Amino acid sequence: MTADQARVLIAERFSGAQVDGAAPVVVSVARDAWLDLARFAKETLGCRFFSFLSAVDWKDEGLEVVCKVDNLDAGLSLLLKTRLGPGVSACPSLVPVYAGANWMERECYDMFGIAFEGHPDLRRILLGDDWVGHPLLKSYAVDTPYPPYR
Amino acid sequence: MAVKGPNPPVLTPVWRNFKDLQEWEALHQKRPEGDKHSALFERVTEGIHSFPGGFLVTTVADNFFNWARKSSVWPVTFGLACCAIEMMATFASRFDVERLGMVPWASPRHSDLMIVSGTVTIKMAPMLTRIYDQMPDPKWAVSMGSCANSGGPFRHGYHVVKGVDRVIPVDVYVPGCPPPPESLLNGLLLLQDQIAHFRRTGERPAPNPKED
Amino acid sequence: MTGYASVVIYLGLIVAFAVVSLGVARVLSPRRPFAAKLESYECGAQPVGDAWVQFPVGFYLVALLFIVFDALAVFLFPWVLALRGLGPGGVVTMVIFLAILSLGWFYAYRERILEWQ
Amino acid sequence: MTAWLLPFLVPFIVMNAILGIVTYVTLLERKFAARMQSRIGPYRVGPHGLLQPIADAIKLMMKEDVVPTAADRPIYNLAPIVFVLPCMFIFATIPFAPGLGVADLNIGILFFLAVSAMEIVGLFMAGWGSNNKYAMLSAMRAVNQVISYDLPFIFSALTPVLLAGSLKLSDIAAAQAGLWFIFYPVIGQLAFIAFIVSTVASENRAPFDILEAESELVAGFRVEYSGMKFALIQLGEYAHVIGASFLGALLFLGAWAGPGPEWLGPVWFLITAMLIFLLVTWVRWSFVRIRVDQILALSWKALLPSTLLLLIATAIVVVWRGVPGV
Amino acid sequence: MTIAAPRHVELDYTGSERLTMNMGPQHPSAHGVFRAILQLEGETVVGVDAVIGYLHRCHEKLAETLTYAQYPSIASKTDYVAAMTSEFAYVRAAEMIGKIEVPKRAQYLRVIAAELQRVASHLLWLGTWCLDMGGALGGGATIFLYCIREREMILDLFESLVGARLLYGFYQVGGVRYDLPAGWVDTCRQTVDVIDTRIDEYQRMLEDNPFFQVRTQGVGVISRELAQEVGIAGPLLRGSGVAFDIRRGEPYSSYEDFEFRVPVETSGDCFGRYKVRMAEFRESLTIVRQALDRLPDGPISSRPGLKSVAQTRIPKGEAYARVEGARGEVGCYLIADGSAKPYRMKWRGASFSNLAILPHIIPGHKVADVVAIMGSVDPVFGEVDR
Repeated sequence: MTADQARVLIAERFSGAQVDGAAPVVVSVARDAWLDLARFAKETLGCRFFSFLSAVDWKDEGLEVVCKVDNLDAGLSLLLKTRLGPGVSACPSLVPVYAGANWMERECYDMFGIAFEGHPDLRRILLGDDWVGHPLLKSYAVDTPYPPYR
Repeated sequence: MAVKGPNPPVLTPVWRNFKDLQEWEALHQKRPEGDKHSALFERVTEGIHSFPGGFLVTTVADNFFNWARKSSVWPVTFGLACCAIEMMATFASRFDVERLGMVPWASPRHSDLMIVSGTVTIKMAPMLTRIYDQMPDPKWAVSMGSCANSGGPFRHGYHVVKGVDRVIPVDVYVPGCPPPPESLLNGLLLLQDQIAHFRRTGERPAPNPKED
Repeated sequence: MTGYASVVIYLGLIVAFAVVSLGVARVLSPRRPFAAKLESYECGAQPVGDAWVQFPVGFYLVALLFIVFDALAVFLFPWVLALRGLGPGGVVTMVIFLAILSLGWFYAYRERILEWQ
Repeated sequence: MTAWLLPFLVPFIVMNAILGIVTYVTLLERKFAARMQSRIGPYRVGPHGLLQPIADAIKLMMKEDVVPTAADRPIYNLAPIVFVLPCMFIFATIPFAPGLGVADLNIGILFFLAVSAMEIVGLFMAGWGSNNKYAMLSAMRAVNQVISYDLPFIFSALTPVLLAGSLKLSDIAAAQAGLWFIFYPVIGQLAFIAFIVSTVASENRAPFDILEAESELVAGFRVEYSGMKFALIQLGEYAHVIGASFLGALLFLGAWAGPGPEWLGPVWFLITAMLIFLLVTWVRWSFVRIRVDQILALSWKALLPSTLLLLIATAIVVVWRGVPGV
Repeated sequence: MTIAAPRHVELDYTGSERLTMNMGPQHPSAHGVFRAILQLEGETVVGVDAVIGYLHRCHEKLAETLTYAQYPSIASKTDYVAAMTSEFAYVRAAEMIGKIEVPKRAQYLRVIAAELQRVASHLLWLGTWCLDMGGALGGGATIFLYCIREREMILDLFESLVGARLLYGFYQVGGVRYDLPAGWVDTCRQTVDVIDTRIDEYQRMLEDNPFFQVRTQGVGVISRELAQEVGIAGPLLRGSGVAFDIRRGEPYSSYEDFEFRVPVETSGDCFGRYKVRMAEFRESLTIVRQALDRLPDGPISSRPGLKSVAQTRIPKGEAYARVEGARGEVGCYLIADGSAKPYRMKWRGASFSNLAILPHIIPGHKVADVVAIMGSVDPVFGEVDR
């Protein structure tokens, strides 16, 4: 499975996907196809290695969820992306496909406030349970005080 | 017969109940006087001291007790971050704090000293306070590294306590990021010096000047 | 019986030592308890639940086995003393006794009590 | 006039001597361990760190004594005393030289083994009374371990008794005047190994120190103890180890039998006991700890049957061959 | 006479009650500030809830406020045990976006630093792991102190190279910051030889020890599938039978020039991970030797004397750079918006993913095994919590 073959396969299967890049192959899909894309990557493309999942806050354009998976045997890397759209903070969870998405999605929820639908145990992971706000959003200042510790 | 119920929960102070930040910080900075002996012993020594020539007895006894205290300062093994690695190096063969009679213990109940080695975060601060509280008196704290002194390079982070002295009273500040073992050893020697002067001034000496 | 008198005195001295040292420590040491200090230590976190819980039965099976062999030890002491007088007969008797007891051991072995989960 | 004083004087001297030995044995162990680990060990408190144990003791005496709210107060407060009692009481029957000791009872070794096993009572009281989860788990492990290793300990200690034909400790020592029991062919060495293993285990020393496994249970049953109570528990533990070392030296290394004039006997005894202590310490600082179920399996599956077989073999040898050197 | 309300007690078939026990954050074997809430039935762990975040130092947010020249020295505080490799990931990501050339000598120096750092990190792992299993008051402490002794030798090398002992700031965008001081190469060769012999010593001390074997063999088995799905990396992944090493699979910084072996064990237990790491010691030392032999001359940076903010500007773009750290894949996902600071940085800490395996493998083991498994995972909490 080379990058070119993967590109062709993805383009066949997901009509709305934007595919570019070689290492890693960057695939952008709509939010609805997110879970399908992950399942396709795992089962058809053999990308069983789950590297990381995170998000990017594009200010007015809304949040983007980014996930990287690898096929270690073939040396194929996929960078999966989906735009949630402005004001949307819900996304399908990848936990049914990749067990490793569990903590990554919890972190993502913690930092960006993205509610992953279908996550078994979605709660804050790095910050305390009583924390207010989601720090990695661009609207959150880095030195936001937390009284009384400042 | 009475069945003992589950452990009574301890209410930790909630910052919202405080008037302002100064009051909250004062809560942790408070160092009660006379945390050395029992009240009875204090009275007896006061009595001896007031006799003519009694100061000889009390001074000698005081020096002896302070010598014992400073000669066996047992730190609690409590690593937070990067500085913990240097703290481990200080405990290890090359620097070997056991020469000074320091033995790291795992339980705070057996320890006299807490070396706060690393960044204190807001999630960690209550835990740290509790461990410090659970150490029996008399006890000391060394703030190791810039992060513990003031927040260091992470000072502007939203989740970082800007100096451990906002949560617990600190006796010695060791600057550096991270302080090399030599520096920490110097801090521990400074602490021993402070312990040796535990009584004569009547109160604990002020901590050494803080450098970020 | 004089031997036992000094043993009792020795016991008394140890108790006195322990009590006196605790008493001296009580005089010398400060006492400033407050709620957080008196909380049970649990690595800095607040304790969840109680420590006094029921333990698995596996713990007690070992105790049962111990009692069996401790009884054996009780018989061994006089046997050790009297062995020279008893001669080979004493050894044979004890071997038979041991063989019977070790049946219990084999049973425990087979039932995997000795695995101790 | 001194006749009535003697029963008081001797125990008093013995107790203080033991306290002194135990205090300095901690320093010995720290120095020894430091050398093994290419360190120096206590050095700055007094010349070569010689005043270190005194400083530690005084400091612990001046530490606050914390009684947790959750603890069962009477049991918690009583536990250190109950713990230290048997640990120091075991010295009652050990003769340090012919006729020098608290009491040379004719059931000496039985007394030693019985008192030694009582340590577990104080230990369990400490664990239960603290009402702390680590302490509780530790106490449960301790009970299991101590009762498991008590039997091999007894059986391996009985082997020299069988060779000597007496329970009286001074008789056992005297029986080795010709040949130390450790040099008795095959049996002596095997019994000694079994004795050392079960000593290490029943004194809860590493690698069998699962009950104070600080990487799992922080400090085990004494996690809540501070100040003088903690000092008493530490004292008891070391006293117990020293007591077992003295017993080992007496059973296998010929007690006071050594070259030189007779008054050197106690010195030889002390040296051989310290040798056993250092052996135990050497083991302690060299091995990783094994798991609780493996420890129990080692006792029940290997040590118990083998010590019993060894005892029977010794009995056969004694009956058929007689004992040399007696 | 007061009788407390009867407690609600859940009993299972063995008649044991569940004990909820905290392990950490201040725990001798927590390796930092980790808190595991264990559900125990007797000695057996039936449930584990890992609580992390006690060292969350806002790295990703801070990275958005610091320039490309400033951040590498902060990046070293993520994985503070292997600071060199974590700087490496960030620097490499910036270089990938800016398409910045790195001189050959700088690449070799990077390799030398990274491999020495791997050895130092593994030494600390071996020490702390044995400390966990052997106890601070037992044999573990001895081997811990031996390992720290050897680690100090490497730290001395770093100190003479950079001036710092633990956190370096050696890497910078376009190359490295300092060239080798005089005599460094010889000292390094001697150190490497000494460590090589000492590792043999440890291997004999541990592998010939039956206690060590029973504690590690068959404990904490991670299957090949689970390992990939959770995304654990580095020695853990190779210990589970997946022969993947970024240095081999996706060579960077001239790793293709060196000959080395990727050790793989199929057992997936603690002993397998131990074997992999012990082999990695040797491979790293081999790489250091090769790099010292073939060290080319030339400049050490394509952007020497990096001073002004303008020099740190990097064009718009995004990249994911990964390096093989001591704990596995250390990745840095960087989005640049053309200014002097990144728009977004995602740090893929190897320890974070490695630690996520714990809830999958711990239940069913004894309390003592939890400690052994934790140690064999070798997390660094700066990297977990970031």
